[in-house]
Amino acid sequence: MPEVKNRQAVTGAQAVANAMRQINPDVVAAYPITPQTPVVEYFAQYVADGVVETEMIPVESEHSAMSAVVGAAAAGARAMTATAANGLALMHEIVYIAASSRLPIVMPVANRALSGPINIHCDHSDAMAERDSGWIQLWAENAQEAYDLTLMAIKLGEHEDVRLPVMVNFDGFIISHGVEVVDFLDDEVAKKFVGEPNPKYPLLDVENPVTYGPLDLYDYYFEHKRQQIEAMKHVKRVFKEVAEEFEKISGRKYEVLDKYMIDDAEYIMIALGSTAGTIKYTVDLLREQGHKVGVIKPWIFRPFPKKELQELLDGRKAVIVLDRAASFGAEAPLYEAVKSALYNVSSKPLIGSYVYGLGGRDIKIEHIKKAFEDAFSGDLNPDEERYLGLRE
Amino acid sequence: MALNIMQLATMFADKNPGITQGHRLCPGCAAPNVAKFALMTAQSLGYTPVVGLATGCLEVSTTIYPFTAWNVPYIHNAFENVGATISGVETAYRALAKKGRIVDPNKKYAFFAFAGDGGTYDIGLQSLSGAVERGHKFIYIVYDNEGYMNTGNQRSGSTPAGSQTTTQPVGKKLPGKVQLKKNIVEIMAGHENVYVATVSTSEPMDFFKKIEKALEFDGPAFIAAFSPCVRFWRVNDDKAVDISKLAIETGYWPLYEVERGVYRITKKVKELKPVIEFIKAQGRFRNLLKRSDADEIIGELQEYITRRWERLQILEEATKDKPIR
Amino acid sequence: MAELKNWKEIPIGGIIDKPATAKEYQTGTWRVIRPVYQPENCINCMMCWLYCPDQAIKIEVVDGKPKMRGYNYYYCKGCGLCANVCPKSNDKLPEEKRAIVMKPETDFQD
Amino acid sequence: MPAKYFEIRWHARAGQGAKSASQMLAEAALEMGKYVQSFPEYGAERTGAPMKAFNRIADVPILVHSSVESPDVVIVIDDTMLGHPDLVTGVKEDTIFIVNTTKDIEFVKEKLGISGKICVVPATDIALEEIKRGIPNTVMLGAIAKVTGAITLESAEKRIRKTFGKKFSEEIVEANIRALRRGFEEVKCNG
Repeated sequence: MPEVKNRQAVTGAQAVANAMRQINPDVVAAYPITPQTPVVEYFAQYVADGVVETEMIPVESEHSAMSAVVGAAAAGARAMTATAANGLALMHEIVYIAASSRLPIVMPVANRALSGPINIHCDHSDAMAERDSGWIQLWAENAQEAYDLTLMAIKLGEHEDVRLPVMVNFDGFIISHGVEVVDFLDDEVAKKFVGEPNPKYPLLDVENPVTYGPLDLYDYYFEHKRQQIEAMKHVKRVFKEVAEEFEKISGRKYEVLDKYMIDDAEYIMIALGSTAGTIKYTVDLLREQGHKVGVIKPWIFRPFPKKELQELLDGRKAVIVLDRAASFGAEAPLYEAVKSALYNVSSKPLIGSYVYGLGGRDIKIEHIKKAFEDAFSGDLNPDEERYLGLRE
Repeated sequence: MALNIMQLATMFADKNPGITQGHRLCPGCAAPNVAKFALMTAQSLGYTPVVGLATGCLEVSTTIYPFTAWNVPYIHNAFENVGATISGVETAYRALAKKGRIVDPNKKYAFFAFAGDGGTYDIGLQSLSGAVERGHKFIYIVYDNEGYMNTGNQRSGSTPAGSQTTTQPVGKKLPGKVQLKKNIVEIMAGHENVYVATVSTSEPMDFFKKIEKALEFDGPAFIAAFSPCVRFWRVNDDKAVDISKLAIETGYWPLYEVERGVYRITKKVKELKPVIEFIKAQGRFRNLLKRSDADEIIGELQEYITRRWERLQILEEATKDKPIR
Repeated sequence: MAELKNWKEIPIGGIIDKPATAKEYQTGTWRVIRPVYQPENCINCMMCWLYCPDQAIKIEVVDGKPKMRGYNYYYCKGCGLCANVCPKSNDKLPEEKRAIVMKPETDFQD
Repeated sequence: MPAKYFEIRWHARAGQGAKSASQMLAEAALEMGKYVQSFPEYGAERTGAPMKAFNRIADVPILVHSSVESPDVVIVIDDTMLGHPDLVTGVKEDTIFIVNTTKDIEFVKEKLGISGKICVVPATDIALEEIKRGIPNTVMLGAIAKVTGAITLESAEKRIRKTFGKKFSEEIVEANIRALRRGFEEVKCNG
C-alpha cells in the first residue's frame, strides 16, 4: 500500500475542490448554490492564486454553467462544473444535451432537497430527477470518496468506449460541510492518473469543421439514443479498469458496489451516500448481538448495477432499501430499481422500502435498527413504503 | 479597409462563406444572408469563424441530420443559451491556446452567435446579458424577424403592435398585440464596454463596416439585423430587401451604432416616410388595418418612431466624442 | 437520398463530422418560378450574387473581375430576389431588355 | 466490535467561531493520528442565533454520519446560553461540561440543573489579555486538552502554528499559544 503522505481534516467541499485543482481542467463554469458554494469558492481561489491554469467562467445561472461547459467541452476542452438541488434542476434541459452530445463533463453535486418549500439540506431528490438523463452517476459516502470519485470520473467519462458526462454525488452539508479525514494523492500522482484529455471532434479544430447539435429527426434520433444505451453498457467494465488503476496509486479499492459484512449476511440493507456509513456502524452493533446483517452501497447508480445486485441478493432472507428521495405516485427510485432487479432471481428475498432523511432530517442508528428489526420479524411488505424519522 | 461587393464576389466566387447551399430556409428568407454577410466579412478580413446558434429557423433549416449547411465549426446547444454556449467555446479557445492544444496559433478566430428574436429578446436574454457582461470576445447577431417564425408565427417580445400572430391573434374581443416591440438595442447598449449596432441586408456596405468594427472591437459586440420573414410577414418571396429599405426609410428600423456609449446614426434619412407605408406593404398588418382603432394604434407607433428618431439625433449630438469609458 | 445507416455506422453524439454535407441536398425541387439569365443585358454588378439566399448564382472570375454565369438550378428555390435587386431587371423594362426574367417552372422540360 | 467514538457538542452563538474551534479540535486530533469529524448544524443562522457544532474523534475511520445525540463532552462558548434546554439534551451521567465563563462552578451547575462534571474557564478574558481580541477558541482548546485528553497540548500547539502561521504574524501565533496554555492551566473542574 502506498504510503500516506498527505492526510488532512477537510470538508467534503474542500476535498472535491482539491480534486478539481489536481485535475486542472481547461474550463470551469459554475454558479454558487448552497451547499455546493464552497466548492466554487475554493476553486475560484485556486484560479485567483494561479495554482491552476483553468479559465473560469463566473456565469449568471446554473443553466448557463451547464450551457457553457457544453460549449467548452465541444470546443475540445476538459470542462467541469458543480451544482446542487435547484441549480441542477435549472440545468435539466442542458444536462440531457451534454449527455446526448457525448461530452465527458464531470460535475460534483452536493445533494440537496428540491423545493418546495425551499430547503437547503440533504436529500437525493435533485440527482434522482436526473437519473434518466444519460449521465453516469457516482455516489460518495464521505469526503474521501468524493475526492477519489471526482478523480476517477474524469478517466471514466473520457474513456473512448464511454464518452459520457459524470455526476459525482456527495451529501449536501453532511459531507460538503462536514470535516473529515481525507488522504490526498500527491499532485503529480493525481495528475498522471487523470492524464491528458483526448477530445473527440473538437469544434476548435478549424481545419476539420464539425457540426454539433443538428436537428435530428425520426430517421436518426433513435440510432443516436441506441449509441448512448451502448455507451452506458461499457461503464461498469471501464469503471473496474479505472478503479484498479486507482487502487494501485491510492491503496483504496472501489467496485461497482461497496459491500460490507455481506458474505454470510441474511439481511442486507441498501443505501446511497453518507447514510451507508451509519448503516455500517449499525451493522457492527447488530452483529455483536448475533444478527447476520450487511450493507451494500452502490458506488454507481447509473448505469444501475442490476446484474451485480442479482448475484449478491439471490437467496438472502431479506433486502431493505433506504431511499433519501420519494417518487410521488410510484415507488422510491432505489427501491424500484432493486425490486425490479430481483424479479428474475431464483430465490427471492423478502423486500421492504424505507424512505428517510428528506430535507436533511437526521437518520439515526435507532431508525436503521428499526428497519432491520422489521426484517428480522418477517414484517416486510414489498408493496408498502415506510418512513424513518417521520412523525406519523 | 472598406469591403466592396465586387471584391467579395471575387473572393467567394468558388467557395462558401461559412454557410453553404442546400439549407432548407424558405425561398427569399433574409436570415441566410445575415449569416453570409457577417461570415464573408470576417473571412475576407482574415478571421476564421466559429459559430454558435440558438434554436430557430436558421438553426433548424441548416442542420437537418446528416446534412449541415455549414463549412465552419458550428454548435447548436438549445434555444435560450447561445450566449452561454459561445462563452464556453470562446473560453475554451483561450484555455487551449494557452496550453497549445488544438487551437492553431497562426489563425485569428472570430466567435459568432446567431439567434432569432425569440432566442434573444425573450428566452435567451439572460444568457446573452451574462455573456456580454463577462466580456467574452464574440459577436452576437440577432436575425430579427419579429416573431417565432420557425414554429409558425407566434408572438415574441420583438413583434410589433398590430402584427397578427397565432398566440396573440386579433379576435372579436381583443385587438391582438398592442405592446410595442422591445428596444433590444438600448438594453444591450446598457451593458458596459460593448459595441452595439443595427444592420440591414438592404444596406450591405453599412453591414460589412459594422461587422468589421465588431471584429476589431476589444470586447463583445451585439448586432441587431433586420430580417424580414417573407412567409409570415405575408409578402412576396422576392420582397425581403424592399421591405428592409422601407423599414429604414420610415424610421421603423433606424441604422445606428452605440460604441461605449457614443451614438452614431449611420444612415441619415432626411425626411422619414410615414410608417403606414411600411405597414401597408405587409399582409401581417391586414387585420389591424380592418379595425376601427387602426388609426389610433398606427398613430401611436408613428409618434413613437418620430420621437425615437429625434432622440437618436439628440443622443448622437450629446455623446459625440464622449465615450463613457 | 443515401441509404440510412445503422447506429454502429454513424459518429456518436449526433455530430456531423464533415462540413457542408447539405450541398448534396437538392433544394431546386422547391422551385415554382425560374429565374432565366439573359447575359446580353447583364452588367455584372453582383447584386444577384450578393442577395441570393441559396448561393445559386454561378460566378466566374475573369481577369480578376467576377462575372455572372447563370444559375445553379440544383439549389435555386426560385424566390426571385435576384431579379428584384437586379438594376437591369425592373418591371418597367420589357422582358427582352432584362438581365433576369422570372418564368413559370412549367415552361421548362428539364 | 463496534468502534467507540469520542463525541463532543459545542454550543455557541453564530459568529462566535465555534465552527472554527470545532474544526481546529479535529485538526489537533488528526495531528495525533486520530480519525475525526467536525460539522456544524446548519439552519439559516444569523449573527447571535444559538448554534451547535459537533466533533467525533476515534482511533479508526468514523462511519457514522448522523448528528451527535449523547455527547461525551458539551462545550459552552457563551454563558448567556446557560439554562437553554438544548444544552442538556441527551447528556449522560458522565458527560463533562466545559463552559467559558467568569462565574463559578456552582452557578453553572445550578443553571444547567445537572449533577455531573463541570469545568469552567474564563476563556474570553484570557483571550482578551493574550490575543487582545475576545476570541476564546484557542483557550477552549487548551481547556479541552486538560479536561478530556482527547487532544494533547502539543498537538494543539502544532495545529495552531500550522493554521495561524500561514495567515498571521509570529506575534499573534505566540499569543494564541499562550492563550492555549492558559486554557490548559486555568480550567477548573468539580469532583
